[in-house]
Amino acid sequence: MKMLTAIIKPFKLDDVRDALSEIGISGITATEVKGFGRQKGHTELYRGAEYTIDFLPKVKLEIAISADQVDAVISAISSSAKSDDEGKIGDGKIFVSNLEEVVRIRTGETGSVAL
Amino acid sequence: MKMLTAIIKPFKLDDVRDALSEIGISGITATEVKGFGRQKGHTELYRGAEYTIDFLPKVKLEIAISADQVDAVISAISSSAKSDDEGKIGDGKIFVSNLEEVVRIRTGETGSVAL
Amino acid sequence: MKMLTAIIKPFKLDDVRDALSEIGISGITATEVKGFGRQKGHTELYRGAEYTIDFLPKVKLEIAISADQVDAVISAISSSAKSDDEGKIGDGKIFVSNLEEVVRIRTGETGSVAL
Amino acid sequence: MENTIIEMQFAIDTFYFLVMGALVMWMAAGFSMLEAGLVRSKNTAEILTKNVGLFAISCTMYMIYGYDLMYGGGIMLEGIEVVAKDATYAAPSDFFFQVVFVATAMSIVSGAVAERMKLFAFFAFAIVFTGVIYPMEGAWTWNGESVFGLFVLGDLGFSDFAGSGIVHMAGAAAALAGVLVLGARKGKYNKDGSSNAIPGANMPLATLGTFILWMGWFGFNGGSVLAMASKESANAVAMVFLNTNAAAAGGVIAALILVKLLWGKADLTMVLNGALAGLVAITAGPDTPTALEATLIGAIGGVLVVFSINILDRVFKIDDPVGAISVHGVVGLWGLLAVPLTNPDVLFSGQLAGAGTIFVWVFGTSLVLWLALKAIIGIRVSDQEESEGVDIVECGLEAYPEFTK
Amino acid sequence: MENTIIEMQFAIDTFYFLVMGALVMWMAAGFSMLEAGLVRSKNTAEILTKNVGLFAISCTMYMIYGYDLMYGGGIMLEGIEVVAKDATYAAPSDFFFQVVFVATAMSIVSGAVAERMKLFAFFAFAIVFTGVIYPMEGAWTWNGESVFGLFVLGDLGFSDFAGSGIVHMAGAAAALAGVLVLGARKGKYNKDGSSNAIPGANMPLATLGTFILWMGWFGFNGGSVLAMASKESANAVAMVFLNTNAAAAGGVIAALILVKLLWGKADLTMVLNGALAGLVAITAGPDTPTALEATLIGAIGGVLVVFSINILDRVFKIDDPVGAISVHGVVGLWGLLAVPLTNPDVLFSGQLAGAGTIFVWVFGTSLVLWLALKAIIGIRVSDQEESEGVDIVECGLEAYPEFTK
Amino acid sequence: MENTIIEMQFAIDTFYFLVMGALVMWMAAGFSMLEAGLVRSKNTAEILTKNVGLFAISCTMYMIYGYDLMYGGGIMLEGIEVVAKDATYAAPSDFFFQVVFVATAMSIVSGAVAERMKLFAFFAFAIVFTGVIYPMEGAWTWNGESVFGLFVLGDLGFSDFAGSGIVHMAGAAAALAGVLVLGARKGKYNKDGSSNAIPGANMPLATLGTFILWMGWFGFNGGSVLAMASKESANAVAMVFLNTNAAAAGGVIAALILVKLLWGKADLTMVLNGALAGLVAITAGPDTPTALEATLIGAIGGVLVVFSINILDRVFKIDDPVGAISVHGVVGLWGLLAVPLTNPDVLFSGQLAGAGTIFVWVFGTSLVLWLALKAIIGIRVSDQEESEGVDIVECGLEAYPEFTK
Ligand SMILES: Nc1ncnc2c1ncn2[C@@H]1O[C@H](COP(=O)(O)OP(=O)(O)O)[C@@H](O)[C@H]1O
Ligand SMILES: Nc1ncnc2c1ncn2[C@@H]1O[C@H](COP(=O)(O)OP(=O)(O)O)[C@@H](O)[C@H]1O
Ligand SMILES: Nc1ncnc2c1ncn2[C@@H]1O[C@H](COP(=O)(O)OP(=O)(O)O)[C@@H](O)[C@H]1O
Repeated sequence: MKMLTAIIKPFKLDDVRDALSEIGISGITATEVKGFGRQKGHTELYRGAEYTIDFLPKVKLEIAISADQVDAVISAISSSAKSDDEGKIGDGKIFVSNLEEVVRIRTGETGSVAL
Repeated sequence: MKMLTAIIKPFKLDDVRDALSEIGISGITATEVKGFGRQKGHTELYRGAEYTIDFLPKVKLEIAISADQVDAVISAISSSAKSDDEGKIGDGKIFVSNLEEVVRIRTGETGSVAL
Repeated sequence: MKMLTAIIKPFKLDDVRDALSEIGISGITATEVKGFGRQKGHTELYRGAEYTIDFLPKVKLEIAISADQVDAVISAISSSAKSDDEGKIGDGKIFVSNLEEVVRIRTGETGSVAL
Repeated sequence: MENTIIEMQFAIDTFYFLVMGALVMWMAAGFSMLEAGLVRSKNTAEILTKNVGLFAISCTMYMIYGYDLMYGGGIMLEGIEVVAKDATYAAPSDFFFQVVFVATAMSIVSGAVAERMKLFAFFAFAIVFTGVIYPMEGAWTWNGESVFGLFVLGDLGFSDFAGSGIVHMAGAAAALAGVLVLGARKGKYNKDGSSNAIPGANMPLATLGTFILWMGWFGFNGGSVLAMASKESANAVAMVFLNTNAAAAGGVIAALILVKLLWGKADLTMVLNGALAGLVAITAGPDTPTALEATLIGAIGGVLVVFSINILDRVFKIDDPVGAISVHGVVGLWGLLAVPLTNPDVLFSGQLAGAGTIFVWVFGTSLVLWLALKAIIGIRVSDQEESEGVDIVECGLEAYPEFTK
Repeated sequence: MENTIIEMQFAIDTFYFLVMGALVMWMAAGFSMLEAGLVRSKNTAEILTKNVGLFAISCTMYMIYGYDLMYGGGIMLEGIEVVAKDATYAAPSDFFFQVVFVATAMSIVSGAVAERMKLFAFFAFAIVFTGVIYPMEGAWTWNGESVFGLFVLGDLGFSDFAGSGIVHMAGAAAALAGVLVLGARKGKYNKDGSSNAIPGANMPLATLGTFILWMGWFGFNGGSVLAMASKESANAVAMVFLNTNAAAAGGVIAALILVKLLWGKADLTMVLNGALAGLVAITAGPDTPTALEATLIGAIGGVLVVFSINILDRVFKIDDPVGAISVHGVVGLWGLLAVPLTNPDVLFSGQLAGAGTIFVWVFGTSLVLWLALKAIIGIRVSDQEESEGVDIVECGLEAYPEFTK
Repeated sequence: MENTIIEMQFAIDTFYFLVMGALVMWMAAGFSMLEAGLVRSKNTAEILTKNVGLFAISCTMYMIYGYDLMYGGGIMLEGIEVVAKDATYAAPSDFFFQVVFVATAMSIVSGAVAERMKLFAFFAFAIVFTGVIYPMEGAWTWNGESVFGLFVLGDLGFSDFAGSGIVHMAGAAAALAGVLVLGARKGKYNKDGSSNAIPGANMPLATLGTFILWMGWFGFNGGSVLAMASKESANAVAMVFLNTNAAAAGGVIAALILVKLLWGKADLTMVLNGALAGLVAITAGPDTPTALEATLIGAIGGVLVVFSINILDRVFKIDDPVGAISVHGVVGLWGLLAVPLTNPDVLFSGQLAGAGTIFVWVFGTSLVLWLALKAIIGIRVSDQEESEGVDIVECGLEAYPEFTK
């Protein structure tokens, strides 16, 4: 099993969720995060003092899947999370790591069936 | 070492923390997250328009432990995070992944001793 | 590639970000979390009732890097996140785990070049 | 010309009554904000709805029936002119001023039963409380009617200037009955009987609510002089304003010092309760004390409220999320008992008789009503609804939908 | 001595006018809080800036030009004494009272165009609206001037006591024109035409705003009696206070029952709109109904607003984030039409003529103005700015910078 | 009958005084909300506690000693009737009106020292400031006493109608002394001397606070006419209301345009400061300007405040989290100096003498007092407490305990 972690723009959340639902993904955990990256932060003002906001609002999605779903999920996220056809800086990243075990608390089931 | 990530219902946090304390776990990092899963979201109203909330409030716990603690921790979480004896949909999941190294910032200690 | 997860004190965020920038790290995802650990929580009052806050505010940083950067990043975080020269309890931890793949959503690039 | 003068007196008194009434109406916002600040965010939308709704219900029920029951004038105010025919103010201004008092009494209840009661059960209670329970005891006190033909409170030396007992303790008595029938919030008490703190979500709102109440109280007490257009009444109103403010200040300072001594910290929630306690304490007699006496009466209120909240919470296991029973009930009683200290026309025995009458009537009828509601429609949400917060089940929306919970 | 009496009448009326004006000014805070509560947090700082700015612009433009256009008295109030020379109150108090009405009308617009309009385009609109568009129709109605020499509304049996039409429906007409030119918010409507709910971020603020407006409305309607210092006027003001409150209560109760029946939940946002609808409904004639009639007029307003918001949103696809067009426009019209029911001096035909005149004038000129602004400077932020929230692009800061979004 | 008339004048003036005083009391809520919005959430509960506490302390200290020092009448108001024996209003109403001014002056200090001062050190300062420092300069100015037997300010052509100098600049002078002794917040200035922005947590609260202050200011300035019951005074009060509002509007517009020109964005925090600056600027002489002049006086205040905040922050490294020293001090001085422009009875030299006297006295005594407090009990929390927020160490609770920080 794999754990995919995707960082996306907040207003893309609904689109990505729909895209994932379509390919049959039924579990997602979302977190509000702040991202620092190539996307330049914007300048804010406060009582006449300008300052730069480096950490921009992002949403992090964690999705546990079986290994054979990885490609499908990556492509679903990639296409639905892009700001436009070319993509914009800051559209985000997907991280893939190994997941050794899953347990469904309610039933005690483990492994893929618990996803 | 292993990293356990548990998604639980928010009002179970105190129970789970107590259960973990009892088996000697002394470090937890908790995050407020929103979960999408089998548990059906509820309908909300806003100025007469109904809409469905898919993402429900959950708490994510990250717990770094040594490999031999995994079973004990899983069973402590499982029993304390259940809504009732049979468990209810949405009670959550536990994910286990491998943890290669830990560093305690204060001392520079690494490995199990740093947990 | 590796994923480093650092738990630090919130008011150290700017220092750590600066230290990371200096060694050329250009991507960080930050989350506001609550930490439970050796650092004793404080007592709060509410309408005359005292109670203990166990979960203290922390910031979690997730930093995806190539394997050869691990030592440099750990030492940059370690030195910048310490409360003072000796360090204080609660200064935090760094967790290292393996990262199998990265995708940049905008371009579809994968691997180190996508970091 | 004499007529013009009389008309002007009439105009001044009416104007004064309306301004004071508008200030008391403003207290509805104060209770809303105070309570919305002291509950958890998952129960905030519901308590806001409850406060807006109870105000509307109070105004309507008192218009339909309550005012007639208390002062006469006919159902739906059809004969309202009769009530105030010799008054120095316009009849509608009297109703306007009186009606906001009913809503105040009702607001006291809403905080105590917060976070677990069914919204419409509460509204059902409000209909009866504002239409009958409050007007009955109001008739015995402010309208001087005999209590079921048994005795007349005024004759016993009872006096409650602006309602420490008639409004505040009455509200607290209804709240106490409700809390006893309803039980504590889930998670409030541990198996060993110890009590958990359940912090409110938003201290700026609670503070704003307190300031609104403080301001509105000038209308509450100041308007209760019932006249302005003479030197005597102007002096009285001015003294009432001064003393109302002084008592609130005394309550704050006493609570502040006490919590600092007891716990080493300036617990804001107790300081706010101190201000309200000072205000409740002076309400029964804001006209007779000197400024210093008013400060002390308020300060004793501030001390009482700190102990009362703790004792009710820990010893009696009465779960009152906002401390309403202590602030309005315990301190309301203190307010009544303090009157004879500065007002020689009032008797301790009379105050005790009045307090007893009000409490027995309001607590008794409320208890019956709560029990009836419990039997018929149920007054408490389910355990799961309580865990998830009453906002979603009762109002279908969240107070802060964007914030993570 | 007679002179002293006249001076005192003058003092009473002036004092009354100023207090009522201060209450209406307070409504600016009410609109700000209401709107700040009903938008998403990323658009909150901008709507606050907009509300503070529009109030300042209204006061300044009406001082420079609008008051003269509506009532005479000269540009920059240089001859203001002339206007009120026979009045029983100080001339500046009349201006002070009138100016806060202009700001109210303008506040109605700001909510409807929230979350997507350019801030300075809005301010440009405000300059013309408060300097010309509103004063023109104000002159035809409250100042009795003929409409372009064609007819005099008063002669047709038109009456709008405190401005259900002149202020509220006028604001809504300008808002409607703005929304039509501006279009819906991104993400409001799906491709299939269905509508999405976009919940506001902060219900306690919205509730506070509603209570502030409720309180301020006593000044709005109560002050519109324009006199206090006689028995007759004191009685009138008192009745207006009573009825204003009763109508708001009626609106709350009707909306509460209706949403409970329709959706099984007490949707707080609709309950708040019910209160405002009750207030708007009674504004055209708060002096003639009985308390019961006022409650019913308000209740019908409360019912109307629930349906109107849904129909505008879903059927007509008019995206009005705070429901201003329904609350102030649809219910404003109802308020006008309800007057003849209790006031025999007013004709339905006159009300329709007045409503038509106001609507055609305000909607027409506003439409032209919005279109002109769109052509010249643009009125809508870019898509990306809208996604990120207008706070950052327009104000350069965030309303809650510490909270995660 | 003549007696009745005199009584009615007395009633009108008293009523007016009380209403104005209630509005000024309301400013305490305004300062609380403004400051609570402009600090970080971890310091919010403390600033709320500070504001409630300082209000209570001001009321109590001024009652015990301050009023006597300023106007006579005896300790604890025991001879208060004497002070107002020839007045046209009730003696307690005079105290009530005066006391809320003291609290206003003290509120100004609390914002400037926010986020780092020990709560009880602040309260200790408040006791002396409200009991002695303010009453002394108040006696020299509004009570016409000679300054240590040296000169009488009134004789020099000094005039400060409602307290641009006596209240606002005095508060700012005490604040400045406090900030100098206390130092900047941790993290405010970098090693290279550059300054960091530290955004406040809650813009809706800050905006609400500004609107509350705006409303309360009608009482502040309007009440300072000190009489209402004649044509002349009614006209004066009306003009004061009009000009107070106009100046605030001018301050908003000037700040809005200026920040848009300077930074291209409508920085809400500066717009709010513009409103307050307009209000402070007009306070020294709201009775003599025309509406246009008042707008301009306010507008210049709005411009001054934008520059002043920047210069104090970046050039002088004075860390004032809410901008109180600029808003109340710099603009307060401007307000004093603007009086001779429209009031021929007032001399520039007199205004300078008055400003100098107030500043030297208040700044000097405050500096000594802050230094003494620093030496005796310490005035600053520890570094770690500051990092974690003063709420937990001082109040033991959090303002928004549920939100992630
Ligand atoms: N190396 C990294 N480690 C962790 N998170 C990263 C890393 N690089 C980027 N991110 C996250 O991804 C987001 C988008 O990255 P950014 O570099 O701005 O643009 P792009 O997605 O186009 O590469 C960042 O805001 C951050 O949250
Ligand atoms: N595949 C998954 N990946 C990530 N998180 C998941 C996944 N499945 C479930 N979750 C998380 O676990 C929570 C509970 O899951 P759910 O399917 O609702 O019920 P159950 O725990 O009974 O299986 C979800 O709200 C979500 O946060
Ligand atoms: N085993 C663990 N698993 C997950 N998070 C941990 C663990 N131990 C500590 N933490 C996190 O690190 C933070 C600091 O740890 P703590 O034990 O308080 O002090 P120290 O960093 O000095 O060891 C905690 O607040 C918690 O967020």
